[in-house]
Amino acid sequence: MFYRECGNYKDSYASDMAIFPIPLDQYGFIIMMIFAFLVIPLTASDYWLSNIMIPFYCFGLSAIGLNILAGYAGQISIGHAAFMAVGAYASLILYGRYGIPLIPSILGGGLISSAVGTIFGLPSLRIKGFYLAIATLASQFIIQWIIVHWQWVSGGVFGTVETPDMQIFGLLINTPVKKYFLTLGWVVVLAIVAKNLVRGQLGRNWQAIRDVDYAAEIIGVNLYKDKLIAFAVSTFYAGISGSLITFCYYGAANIEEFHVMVSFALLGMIIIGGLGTILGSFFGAGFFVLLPIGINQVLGNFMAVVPSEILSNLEAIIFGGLIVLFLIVEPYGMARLWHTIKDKMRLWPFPY
Amino acid sequence: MAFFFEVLVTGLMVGIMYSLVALGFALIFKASDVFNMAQGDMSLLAGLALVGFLELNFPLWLALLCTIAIMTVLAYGTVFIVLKPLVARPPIMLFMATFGLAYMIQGIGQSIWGTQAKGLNLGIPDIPVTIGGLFLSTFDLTFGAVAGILVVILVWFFHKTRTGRALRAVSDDHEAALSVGIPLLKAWAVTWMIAGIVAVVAGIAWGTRMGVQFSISYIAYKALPVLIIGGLDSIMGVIIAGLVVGAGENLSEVFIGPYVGGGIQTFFPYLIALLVLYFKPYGLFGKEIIERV
Amino acid sequence: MNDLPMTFPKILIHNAERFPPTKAAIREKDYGIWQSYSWQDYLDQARDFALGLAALGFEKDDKIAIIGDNRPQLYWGLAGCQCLGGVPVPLYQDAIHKELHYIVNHSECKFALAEDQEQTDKLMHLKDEIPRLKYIIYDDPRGLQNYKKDWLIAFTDVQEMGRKFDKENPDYFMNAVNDVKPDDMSIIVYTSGTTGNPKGVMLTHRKIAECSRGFLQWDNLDQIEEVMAYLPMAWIGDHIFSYGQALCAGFTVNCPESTSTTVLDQKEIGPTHIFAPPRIWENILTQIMIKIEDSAWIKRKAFDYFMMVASRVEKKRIANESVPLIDSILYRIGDFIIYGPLVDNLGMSKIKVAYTAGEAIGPEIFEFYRSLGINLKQLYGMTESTAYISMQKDGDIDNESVGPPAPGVEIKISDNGEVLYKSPGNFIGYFKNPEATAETLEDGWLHSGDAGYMTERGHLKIIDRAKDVSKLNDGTMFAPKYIENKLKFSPYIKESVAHGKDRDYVAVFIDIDYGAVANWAERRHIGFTSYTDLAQKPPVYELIKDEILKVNKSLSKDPRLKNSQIKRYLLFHKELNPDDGEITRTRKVRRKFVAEKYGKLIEALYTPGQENVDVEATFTYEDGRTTTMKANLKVRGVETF
Amino acid sequence: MNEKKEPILRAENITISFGGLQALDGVSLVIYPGEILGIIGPNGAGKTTMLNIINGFYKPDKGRIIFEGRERPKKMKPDLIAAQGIARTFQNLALFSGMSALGNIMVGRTMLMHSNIFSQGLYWGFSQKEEIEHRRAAERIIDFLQIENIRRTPASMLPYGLRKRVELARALAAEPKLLLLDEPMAGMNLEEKEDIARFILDANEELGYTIALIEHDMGVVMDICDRIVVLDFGKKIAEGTADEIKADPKVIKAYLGEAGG
Repeated sequence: MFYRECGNYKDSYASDMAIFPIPLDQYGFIIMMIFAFLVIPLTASDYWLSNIMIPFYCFGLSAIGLNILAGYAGQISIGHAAFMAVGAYASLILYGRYGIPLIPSILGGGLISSAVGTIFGLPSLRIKGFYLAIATLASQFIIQWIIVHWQWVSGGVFGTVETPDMQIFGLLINTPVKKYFLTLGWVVVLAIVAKNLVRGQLGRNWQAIRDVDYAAEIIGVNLYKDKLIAFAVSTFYAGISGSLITFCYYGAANIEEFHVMVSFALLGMIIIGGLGTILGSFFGAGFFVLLPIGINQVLGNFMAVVPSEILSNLEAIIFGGLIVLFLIVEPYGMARLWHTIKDKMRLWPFPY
Repeated sequence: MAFFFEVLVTGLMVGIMYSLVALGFALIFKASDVFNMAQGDMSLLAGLALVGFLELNFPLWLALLCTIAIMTVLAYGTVFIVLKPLVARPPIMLFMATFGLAYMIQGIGQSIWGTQAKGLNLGIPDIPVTIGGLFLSTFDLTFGAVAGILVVILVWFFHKTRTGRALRAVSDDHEAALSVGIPLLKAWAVTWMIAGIVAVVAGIAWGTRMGVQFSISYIAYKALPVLIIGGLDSIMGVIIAGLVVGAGENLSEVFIGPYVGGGIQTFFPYLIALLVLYFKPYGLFGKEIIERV
Repeated sequence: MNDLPMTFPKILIHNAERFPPTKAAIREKDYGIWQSYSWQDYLDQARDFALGLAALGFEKDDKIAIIGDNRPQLYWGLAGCQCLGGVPVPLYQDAIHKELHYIVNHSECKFALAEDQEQTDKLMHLKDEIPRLKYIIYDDPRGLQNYKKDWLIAFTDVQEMGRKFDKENPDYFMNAVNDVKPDDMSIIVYTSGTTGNPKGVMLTHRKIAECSRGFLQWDNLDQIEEVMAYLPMAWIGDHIFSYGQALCAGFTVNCPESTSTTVLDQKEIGPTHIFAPPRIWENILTQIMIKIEDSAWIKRKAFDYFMMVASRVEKKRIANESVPLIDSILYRIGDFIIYGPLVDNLGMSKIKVAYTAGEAIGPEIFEFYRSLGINLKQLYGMTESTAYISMQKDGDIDNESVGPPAPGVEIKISDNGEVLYKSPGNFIGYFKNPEATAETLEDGWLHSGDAGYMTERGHLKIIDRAKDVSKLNDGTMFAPKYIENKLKFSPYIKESVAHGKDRDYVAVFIDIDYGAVANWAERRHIGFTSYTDLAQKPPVYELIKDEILKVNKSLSKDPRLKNSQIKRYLLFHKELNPDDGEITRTRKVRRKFVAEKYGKLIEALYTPGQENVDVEATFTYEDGRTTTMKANLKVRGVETF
Repeated sequence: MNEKKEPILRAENITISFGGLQALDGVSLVIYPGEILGIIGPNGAGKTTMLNIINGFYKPDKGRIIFEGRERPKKMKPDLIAAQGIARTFQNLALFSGMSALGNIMVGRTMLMHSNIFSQGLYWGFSQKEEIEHRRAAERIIDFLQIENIRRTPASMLPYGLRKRVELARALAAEPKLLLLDEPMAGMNLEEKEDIARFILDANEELGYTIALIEHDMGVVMDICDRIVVLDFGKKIAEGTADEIKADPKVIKAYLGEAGG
């Protein structure tokens, strides 16, 4: 209904292949950016910034990573939280122990996570499907064990490392707004990079591997290389996300925050949000972060304080129920719903 | 040397219980190509339900019966509500659906029976006995025996009874099974029910040992490496792998653990699994799939 | 105005000089994107082709047949040939062998330019029969690589020869261009004619340039316009619009990727100026109705409601009355919810001015588009007048007339009611047909063959073809076209033929719109095997009957036409087809031919009590083969008001 | 005339068995540059297996493949074989269903694209230039196979006949030296078959592709193939032009035998 596409013609491949070929989508993106960079930091409370927006962005980033691996390349991973942990601990060590500046430290966290992820991606060269899924679960337990038991990493106490004060060029990152911007900056850049990757040759190769791996190989896709790159990119995103969430949200690296249940939750996010879409990763993360708040709001009308037990159980039921519901009704998640609505709007008032 | 054997036998006893859980996975996978991530949560639910009924002062047999009834309802509900609409979809979707199911079972179970850890005491004494010069726990022995018996019964059921053979027919070839008149979904439901009963036994075994609590669902993660070592679709393979893993894990924890800081049994089975997969991508006893184009 | 160039080669050179290379002269959707060519490209392409033709021995006044879909190469070819003082003869791309043979032979073409293998094949058949035809040039080489003939040359090869020729004769091109005079013949457009063989209308550079400029001034159009070229190049409308106006104004012509993607392509371009015969507007309307029919209940209701509002508002607007506040608010809402997105989806939201021309349009159809906010206007013109006679002016529109005479045009009505005119675009004559010329052109007055009169507002109103207007036995005026156009507003009716001359009442043949009716039938689970089968289903008869009732109701409101309501009808067993000679390529009904061919059916319509009639029909396939089929048609009555 | 040329591919004494089933038994064949070779035979004769060996999906138990005069190493990976210039289509469609027709065709060009991951992530400079250049090439193929109106349609939504065509487009996009087609016309109606046959001939004559194809429709095979190889029960029983094949008693027997039972 809102779309007016008449006169939007492309006379070069560059404009035809742009991220947002439809003008209204371009405006939508610009408005979203204004919202994220101006409106939210100016209007949102500290609680919203630190407890909702920052984890939302971080989980979104992590979900993008998992989506690249599972949604695009078709390699299910159930150990993704462990790579967040690798990123978190690695960047903390780089920043806190070796005094490397913050941004390179975060980047380093991502790269180290990526290196570890590539190693754990090696089994994908031989095995696929459920066998691979279970093999990735191994990464979760092995990494968890290493972090807890290797004193050099964890500092020894229950796998917990406090974050030192954050500084960029002498600027102290100590307020929620500053942390918000630090997170947002990474997320926007990496989301665009991810979008570029998935619409380029690599992204097409991943989807080819996901859809029919033998045909991909026979048409010349190097399965080994591209699968490993998928693992590398995916765990890079997890690493950056783990590092950001530790610096800006948790305030300390704690192995319990990167439990196998988090891996599961990430998988749930990309199913609900939409497999094989970048946008869907944010939908899923947003849903996951907002769900407890939503339940709180609803139940808050009936009782003064919602017991955390009820909250977490209800959360689990709704989260699980929605995964099942989406798989049955709309296997490609909220992002597909969004696209369906968008297409309807574009064709309005016609049905096709 | 005796110590070694003690460790080995204890490991084997635990291993049987791993086999039991893994068997739940394997049964469902064989019948419906679904890899059931909710298997651990089914054990949790079973444990919670049993304790709940016992707390209501039900006699043990009634509590057991009620628990099994709940697992049956769960099995039918899962198959006819969740899986039925997904029948023709790629297996990965069914896999993910069970993962949503896991969340739901967990949430519902804990909503009804609470999240606190509860003791489950069936009156089986946990006292060390000496058999042939080895110190062993009666508790382990009891459950080792129960699990062993259940495994034998299941193998017998699937190979010797008509229903069992029918179920196997479904798993071997869906279309052929349909053509001889075996309703696919009904067969699945029966399989899920059997997996549910296996979950009850596993729930009791683990619940008695470490209390009925959330972490019971984690025993599924113990069973997973067992499953891939054995091969997803081989019942015998899973049993053998369970024993191997149980023994290997216990031995390594006792003999290697101290040198590396302990706690290696959390991931040791996975290391074995990765190693096995590297050489045998379909597990030790799994069917290799020849790709045709 | 006088110092503007008056020959198309000069206009083209002028454009190449005055427009920057960034300005697109012609675009074609090819390889997935719009490939643009500047005016300099246009000139270079035309020039290379022209010189290539020269190298092949093309001389001034030589004719070249041009056949194919609208493609830049064909327009370049047309311009190139004019640069040498040659005369292009555009042909309908769906013409069958017999028609092609007649025109190519009659126009004395030495050269032919074909779009692709399909058209080349047709021309190659002619080559053997018409020795005068020397060379066939093709644009798209696809599938032609095995046709090794020295008289069959690729467009690009001709251009290559041209570039070589240019090096050897550097002055040749400009000399040739300077040699072309404004009053030289610039094109021969064959009119299909509702009777007899096609006639070649000869037009000059000056006439086309002047008329094109007249159109542009009338609507203040200039270089920024975007138009879609998808109508047959052989139609004068396309020649004026995609060539004459485009060159004179310097605006951009867009060629669609293929016939099947025209609608999408139009949406992408968003043309500002459209020129189309009623047939196109009818088709679009049918498509809209089908799609709305298929859409959700709520959307259907919203559409119906807001179209009602729009029609109410449009009636006020046409009458130059003020719109009540509530309606104007409702119209705004409707514009946001329905009209805006709908027009946008049709690719018409950028339209400044749209014309319907070539034939009378049903007033309801006309009003429909206007009520959506599209500035659709009627234009009355003929090939013989370079399409330039009269057209509606912004702010002075009504449903029934075709507007005041265009600047420089004189109109008078002859004693027997025929419209006569003098237009700057009046043709020089029919090619090699002085008798017909003499019949049509008397003392500078051109006989339009249409019956009409001037309204009080000074607008020309066309009733029908003069020879078609007649009377029923009771003396009521009977204008078949008028009734047929009313019927065609229905999405289910594609074509109709009304009978009534010297009869007691009006009866009609109806051609159902296969797509729309099939869709309707499927929705109601009515099975059918073919067009014929579908047309003869009783529910379809009922469906059409309801549509006829609407027409009767509307006729009953006009006292002069009250008695010409439709009493009996039958649904035709096949689509009227130009290949079978029942309608022209511009889709005008050939009444005489139909009356002769289907006399038996007409008798059945006028035989009281006869409910069935057998028919035997011949189909002509594209390749000229024919087949015969038999059918039993139902004849049914309709109530009148 | 072909006999004088050096073959582009020479398969010598190919033998392979699956779990005791002898799929191919000492089959040798050659493919000459510029020709269309038809491989025919009753069901289960080993035709698809032969293609699978030629493009490296299966490794033969015995025998060797010589492509462009070089013997292929035993364990060469299929993607490297593709990189040498062998592309194919599949009997049971293997389109990437999650992608558009255009996306599928672009995957076909993967071997010809070289920008690295960093450049792709930024979508800048070389990577963008490369994308555009290959899009242009893909569009030529789209134009060639006349699938303009479906370029943005997801492969999973396409009707069967068009899927086959997109698969052909994907194979052509790789600009292979040797194109293997596994029943390109299976399951099509007459009109669609004629279209595809036309495209295959055009690809051969206009674009100069060397083609080996498996097809059941004898009429088509006889019409468009320069040479024909007949397989039966994993053995080559005949080889030659259409006329020679038609007259070969062994071929007649194999086909009649099949028809008879």
